[in-house]
Amino acid sequence: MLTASSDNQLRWLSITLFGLVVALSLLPCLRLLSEALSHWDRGLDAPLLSILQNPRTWVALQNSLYTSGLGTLISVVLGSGFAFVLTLTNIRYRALWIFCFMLPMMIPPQVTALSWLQLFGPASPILNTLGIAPALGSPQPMYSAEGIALLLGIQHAPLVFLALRSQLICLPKDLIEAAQLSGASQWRLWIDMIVPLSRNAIFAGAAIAFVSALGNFGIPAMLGIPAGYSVLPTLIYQQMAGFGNDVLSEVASLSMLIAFLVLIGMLLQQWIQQRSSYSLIGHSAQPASFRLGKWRIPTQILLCAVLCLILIAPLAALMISSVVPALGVPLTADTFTFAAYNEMVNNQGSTARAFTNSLLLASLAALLLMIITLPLGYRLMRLSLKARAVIASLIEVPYAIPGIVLAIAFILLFSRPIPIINVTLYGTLTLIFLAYLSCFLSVCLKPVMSALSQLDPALEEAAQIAGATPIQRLINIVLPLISPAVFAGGLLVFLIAVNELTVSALLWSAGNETLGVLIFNLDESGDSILASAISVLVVVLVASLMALLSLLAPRLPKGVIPWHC
Amino acid sequence: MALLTLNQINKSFNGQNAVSDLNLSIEPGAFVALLGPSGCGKSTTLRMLAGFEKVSSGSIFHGGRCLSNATTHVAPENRDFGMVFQSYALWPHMSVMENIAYPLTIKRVDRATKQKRIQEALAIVQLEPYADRSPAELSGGQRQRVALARSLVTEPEVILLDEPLANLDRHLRATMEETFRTFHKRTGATMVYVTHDQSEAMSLADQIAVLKNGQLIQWASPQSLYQQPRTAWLADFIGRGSVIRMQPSDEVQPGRKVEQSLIHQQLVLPHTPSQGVDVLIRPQSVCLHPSLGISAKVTQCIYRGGHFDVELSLPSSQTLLAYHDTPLAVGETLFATVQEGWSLEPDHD
Amino acid sequence: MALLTLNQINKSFNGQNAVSDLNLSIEPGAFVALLGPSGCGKSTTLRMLAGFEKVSSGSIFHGGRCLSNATTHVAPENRDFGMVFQSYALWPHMSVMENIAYPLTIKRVDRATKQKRIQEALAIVQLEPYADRSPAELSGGQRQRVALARSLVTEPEVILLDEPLANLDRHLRATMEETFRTFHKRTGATMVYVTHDQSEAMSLADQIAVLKNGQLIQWASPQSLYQQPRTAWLADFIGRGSVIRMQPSDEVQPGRKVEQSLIHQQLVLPHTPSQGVDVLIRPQSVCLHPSLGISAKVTQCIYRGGHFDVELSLPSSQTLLAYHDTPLAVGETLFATVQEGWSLEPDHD
Amino acid sequence: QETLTLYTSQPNTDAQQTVDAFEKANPDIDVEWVRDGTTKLMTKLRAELASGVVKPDVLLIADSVTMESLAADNYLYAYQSPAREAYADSLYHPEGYYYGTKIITTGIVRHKRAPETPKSWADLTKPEYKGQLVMPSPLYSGAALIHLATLTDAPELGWNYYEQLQANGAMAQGGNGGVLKAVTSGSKPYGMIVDFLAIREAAKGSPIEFTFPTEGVSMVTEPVAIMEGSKNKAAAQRFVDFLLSKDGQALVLEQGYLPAREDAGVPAGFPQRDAIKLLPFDAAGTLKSTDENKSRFSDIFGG
Ligand SMILES: Nc1ncnc2c1ncn2[C@@H]1O[C@H](COP(=O)(O)OP(=O)(O)OP(=O)(O)O)[C@@H](O)[C@H]1O
Ligand SMILES: Nc1ncnc2c1ncn2[C@@H]1O[C@H](COP(=O)(O)OP(=O)(O)OP(=O)(O)O)[C@@H](O)[C@H]1O
Ligand SMILES: [Mg+2]
Ligand SMILES: [Mg+2]
Repeated sequence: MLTASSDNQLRWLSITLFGLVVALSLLPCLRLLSEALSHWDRGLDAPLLSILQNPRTWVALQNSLYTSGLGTLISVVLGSGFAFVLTLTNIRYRALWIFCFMLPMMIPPQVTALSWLQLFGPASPILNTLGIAPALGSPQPMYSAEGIALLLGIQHAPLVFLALRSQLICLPKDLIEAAQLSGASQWRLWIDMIVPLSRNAIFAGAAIAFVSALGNFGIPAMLGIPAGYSVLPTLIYQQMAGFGNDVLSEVASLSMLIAFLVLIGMLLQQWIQQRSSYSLIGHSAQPASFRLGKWRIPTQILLCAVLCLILIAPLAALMISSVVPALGVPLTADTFTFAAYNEMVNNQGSTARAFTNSLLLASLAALLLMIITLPLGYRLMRLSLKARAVIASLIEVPYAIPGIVLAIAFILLFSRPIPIINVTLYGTLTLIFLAYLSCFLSVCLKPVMSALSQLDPALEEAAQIAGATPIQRLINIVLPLISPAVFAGGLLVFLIAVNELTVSALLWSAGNETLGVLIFNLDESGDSILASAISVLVVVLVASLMALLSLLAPRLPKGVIPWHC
Repeated sequence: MALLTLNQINKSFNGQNAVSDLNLSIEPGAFVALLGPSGCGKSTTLRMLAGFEKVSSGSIFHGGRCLSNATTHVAPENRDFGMVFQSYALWPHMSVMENIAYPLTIKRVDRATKQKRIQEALAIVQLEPYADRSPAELSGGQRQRVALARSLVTEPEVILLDEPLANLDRHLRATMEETFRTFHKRTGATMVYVTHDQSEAMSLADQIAVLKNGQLIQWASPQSLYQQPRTAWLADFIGRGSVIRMQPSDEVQPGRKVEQSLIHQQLVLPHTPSQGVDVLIRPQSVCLHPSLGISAKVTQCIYRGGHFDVELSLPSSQTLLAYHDTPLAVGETLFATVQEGWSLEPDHD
Repeated sequence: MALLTLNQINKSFNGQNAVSDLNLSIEPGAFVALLGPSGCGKSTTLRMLAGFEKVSSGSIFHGGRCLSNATTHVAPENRDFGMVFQSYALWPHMSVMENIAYPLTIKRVDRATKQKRIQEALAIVQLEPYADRSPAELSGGQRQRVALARSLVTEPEVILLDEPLANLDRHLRATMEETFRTFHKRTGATMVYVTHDQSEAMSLADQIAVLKNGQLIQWASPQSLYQQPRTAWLADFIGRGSVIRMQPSDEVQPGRKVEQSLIHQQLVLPHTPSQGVDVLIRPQSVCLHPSLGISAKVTQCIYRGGHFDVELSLPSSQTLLAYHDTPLAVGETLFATVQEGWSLEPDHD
Repeated sequence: QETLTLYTSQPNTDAQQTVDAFEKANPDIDVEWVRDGTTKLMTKLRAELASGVVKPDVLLIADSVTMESLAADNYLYAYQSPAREAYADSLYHPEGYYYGTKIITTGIVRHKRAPETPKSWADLTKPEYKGQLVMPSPLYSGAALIHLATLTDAPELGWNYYEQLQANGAMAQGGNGGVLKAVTSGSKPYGMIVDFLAIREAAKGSPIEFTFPTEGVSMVTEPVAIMEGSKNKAAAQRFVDFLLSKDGQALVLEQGYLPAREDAGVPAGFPQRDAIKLLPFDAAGTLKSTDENKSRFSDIFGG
């Protein structure tokens, strides 16, 4: 009797979850695949083949791999550096640092790029005052593959940071102590113990960063087009900008190429990770912590400098450009105006709608994904290594392919009423919501999986022997232990989704605009000042929401709110 | 209350056998110890009983119910057993009290009973003042006691204990042993107790299974294990003593008691038979005397808290272990009588 | 090689004292045991020695070098100590071999020596076949042995061992104890050994510090600890025995040996003084005799692998513990002589 | 109440004004509109068409080449609007598939602090402009592609002109918005850009200046068209008629664009109509040479 019900619970859970994964991840991918494979009858002229024959595809592929690879490296260095310092050391104002490090994700990368171009360009106010500004029109080092990689790296560093942090806060102290006693210097401790012990999380973070970089359009569009440097997402956009009628199949084919890359990359990652997987034993020990000693001040200065570059400078640029009357007008006491804010607030309709829509979509997606990924990750961990690797990689694909292509897949799938239930989702917020779920599932799942893989199985076994059913164990034991990872996943989703542009751009319709779409449309139609004003409002709003979350912290397990320590 | 049987159990990890051809039949309400050296497969056996490891072959029955075999596997949560883990496996996110309360919560025990049971369990392991601490703030032994309390609190039908007292001092250990005894008497639960400590096994269990390299060496009561061990290795593992080599005869054969006179006959001979039967002599059957018995030379004398271990060299150049209350000078010659011996099977491995 | 001194050490966690006013002075090359019940502060003391916990007050010196006091704190990696952790603290991402090799790698020991040392260490703990396993694939005792090998492999000047043998069987334990002894002899390292097991402490250590509730109860050699314990609690903790109450007199005073005649005088009296001095009588000083001594009634007789524990009730209604080789019937009356006793201080707590 | 669905690439505020004005004039019709860049809008539309759904009734998008491609695939409905009399032949499709509603030209913008004042396209190849020019990339922007096709078809410019631009360090940005930012912020002092963006921003006080080059300018006409699959053709026709009407064109003028209707006057900041020389343009031909133009451009500029 008991057996049956608990087995049923399991079966029910598995079937629902895998059904969901299929619906969310596999369906759009399959639809794109069928689109890519269309027109086979045309032989060598078939879209997929003509794409594969085009040398520009391969150049873009190479470029994509280079920029994403380098970008990932930068993200890992930056993100893990911050995670290590902010989680494991006795640095002061830790909460503030963490809080600030989350925010660069909220600033559109184009803004960061532009602010840097201005900061180090001919018109730079700072460099001009110092008299070392480059001549008008002199070449900009940012317009290059490395420039793209740098920006990608910065943009995605918080992904690595959050994925890693949730792991580091349960790093058992005694393992570190044992190494200290062996005489390992601080440096060796990092290299030999902390990095390998948090390797799963670093891999997970690197994987999200890589996949994000691979699918990113905004940064290569900003910095790559002027340099004549194309990557797969910009190539896809090129394809769309034509007037041809094979657009969809070509775009789908290119996306399948990205999907293919991701699958290979993820399988590789899983393979490396599984060959050396281990779980921690015990967990009862205190978490580790280091003293910085005389390095405290220099470290703080370094952090401050980095934050200035990636947060303060772009944010300042954004603020300045939101309070001038027109582009290019220098900010003085005379020119200062709140007109843009006025306009946005008075033009309430779409602004308020966009805010509500985006906040609603982002928080619901984050919440639902947090709820889904826990049992999903838990079930995945129980599959055979191979099955797990394949499923986990498939989940990755929707996030990796550029959002606009995912949106195409959703249009193709949902523009007609859904058979049987006869409901049209197209043109509703629900469809954008579904697309978000599909897109961000992997973002949320990664940290959860890495946390699960390090859990001591005995902790769950102890609950099992107490008679707890899988669901009870999941809620009472597994969830509290990995809640920092779950919440980190949710937070990542929220931060990415609240500004999300490309998916919603194609799926929106009147009344369903999102913040990303609103800002982009304003920007594109030349109303950059209004766009800046909204961007500033978004940053302020999200920051205050995050601050509000701190109020919840005392009721949540330790480590759940990253900036509350 | 039902019989717990293990039939021809095998378990291998990556092709290496951890448990081989194990047969045990544990009476309902029995107190059974699994004893053996480190790495012999005790924990693995226990984990198969609990259901955390599947059997590679063989089957486990509880009464008429098949718990595990090649095709069936009842999940641990459906076996209704209790267990203490060797690594404690305390939930770090719960306080001591919550750790202990969890199994009761799962069983939906009502509030009042729950409170009562928790208090009792805390009292048993003497951790009342620590109820609100988190496991990370406890000493090693305190953690072990929490794990113990957690396993007893629901009073399951079968309790599996994996070295539950390894980190406790002799005193607390005695108290806990007493707790186990009374608990066992009161609830009539079947208890399977893994330990590496023969004296613990001896004083607690009705029946002891001694394992070595995954194989069952002997399955017997404590007294017969001590007095009539099957092999020399077992004799040595279970208690102290010396083994002498004797000429086989009708009376000197594996599995037989050997009389004083026969032993003395052998020991006064100036040489040891190169082949023969091994006979175990426990130090308690060796009496030292200033003038009576076989002459023996003291080769070592070590203080062991309360008595001295005396190693004696005999005319046959065999050695004997004896106990003595006062120190003896190394090199001193005195006389020994051996009251009885036990002939052993040869070891196979 | 230098003296290790702890001066007035205090350590509190969240306001609760784990160690109070501890003074110890450990000779270079000594083998010292910290003994005490669970939660008494042994691990905490060891961790302060290693440098993982700061002292709340007091100071620790190694030779002339101050390791810890209110202002200074030498980091653990600069103390050059070895340690076995109670939780083993094996690095899960390294194989057994790599775990053991790591301290050597850090010390930049050359390749050949390193290989040799690792092989030696593996041999000492009898884990050669397991060199390439990961810690998760080992049994509890095997993990403990890896931790042990790792701490010994660099031959540091001071080795701290936190219950290093708790999960090993008696046999392996004896082997390991022997290993400690030879290692200690060979390297002359100072060894500080935490254990809850008095017989382990007794047989290994030159000096034993007994702790209780964070306080030092006695600091003495094993023999004098057994024979001349300071308090009744300690007497009980260290070994078995009975405590009888005697009328104080010039000869019966805390810290003095009590003669047979005095004890017999007291024990034949029909009543016990309500106030008086507690006198410890170890079971070894009690001899049972069919006709000689104080008449006594057997109230309990338990088999303890090799001998029987006999509890005797005396005319003064006090009880005595004795050992006997053969079982005695409960209720039987016989005679006992007590060879000597030791008067104890009253316990304060 | 009828509903009409409009897909448009007009800027947000303009789209809103257009819809408001139409609804005011036709209270019985409710307009639902979707705005996005032409590229995304077309992608969306293509995806919808591929799954057999026709969402919009009316399209109002930047260029006629796109319309031409839709017409070729039979997605457009031919409607002979009575208002076409007032328009030049080149501004609408002879069979009535689409009608241009305004004229958006691409010219030259300069930062006011820039040392030179370019008068013609040819000026931009001079050494003084080395590394100083920014332009939208035809690989990513439909309007820029038309601009490319127009200039390369002009006998005095041709492909040779683009090669010279490349040699002179001209930089291609993603779109017109990017060009505007680059020039206003001073990171590149000169740019190729659509007229209204620059003229409007300059009117707000931005330190920039727009020039119609002497050789002539390329143009897009922001045509309006009715979808073949539209379920509400009557309302759609009323929408087209409204845009082409005097009132509709007055609104265009008010928004700061050059209306397509010749009798409608010019907005502030623009020179007189006859002072603007339009280069000849063939939508159908451009459609055919699209791929060739793109790959030739990317051979020259990379990407
Ligand atoms: N991190 C901590 N926070 C709070 N209390 C602690 C902490 N660590 C230890 N204690 C407490 O300090 C006391 C001494 O602990 P310690 O670990 O030294 O005991 P121990 O003698 O090693 O015991 P055992 O034999 O059980 O390991 C215990 O009561 C324990 O609960
Ligand atoms: N997960 C595993 N993978 C591979 N081998 C394992 C695994 N678990 C245990 N073993 C091996 O199986 C054998 C038996 O292990 P088990 O844990 O049952 O020993 P044990 O009798 O409990 O020993 P101890 O007293 O040291 O805890 C050991 O040699 C061990 O190395
Ligand atoms: Mg074990
Ligand atoms: Mg301890």
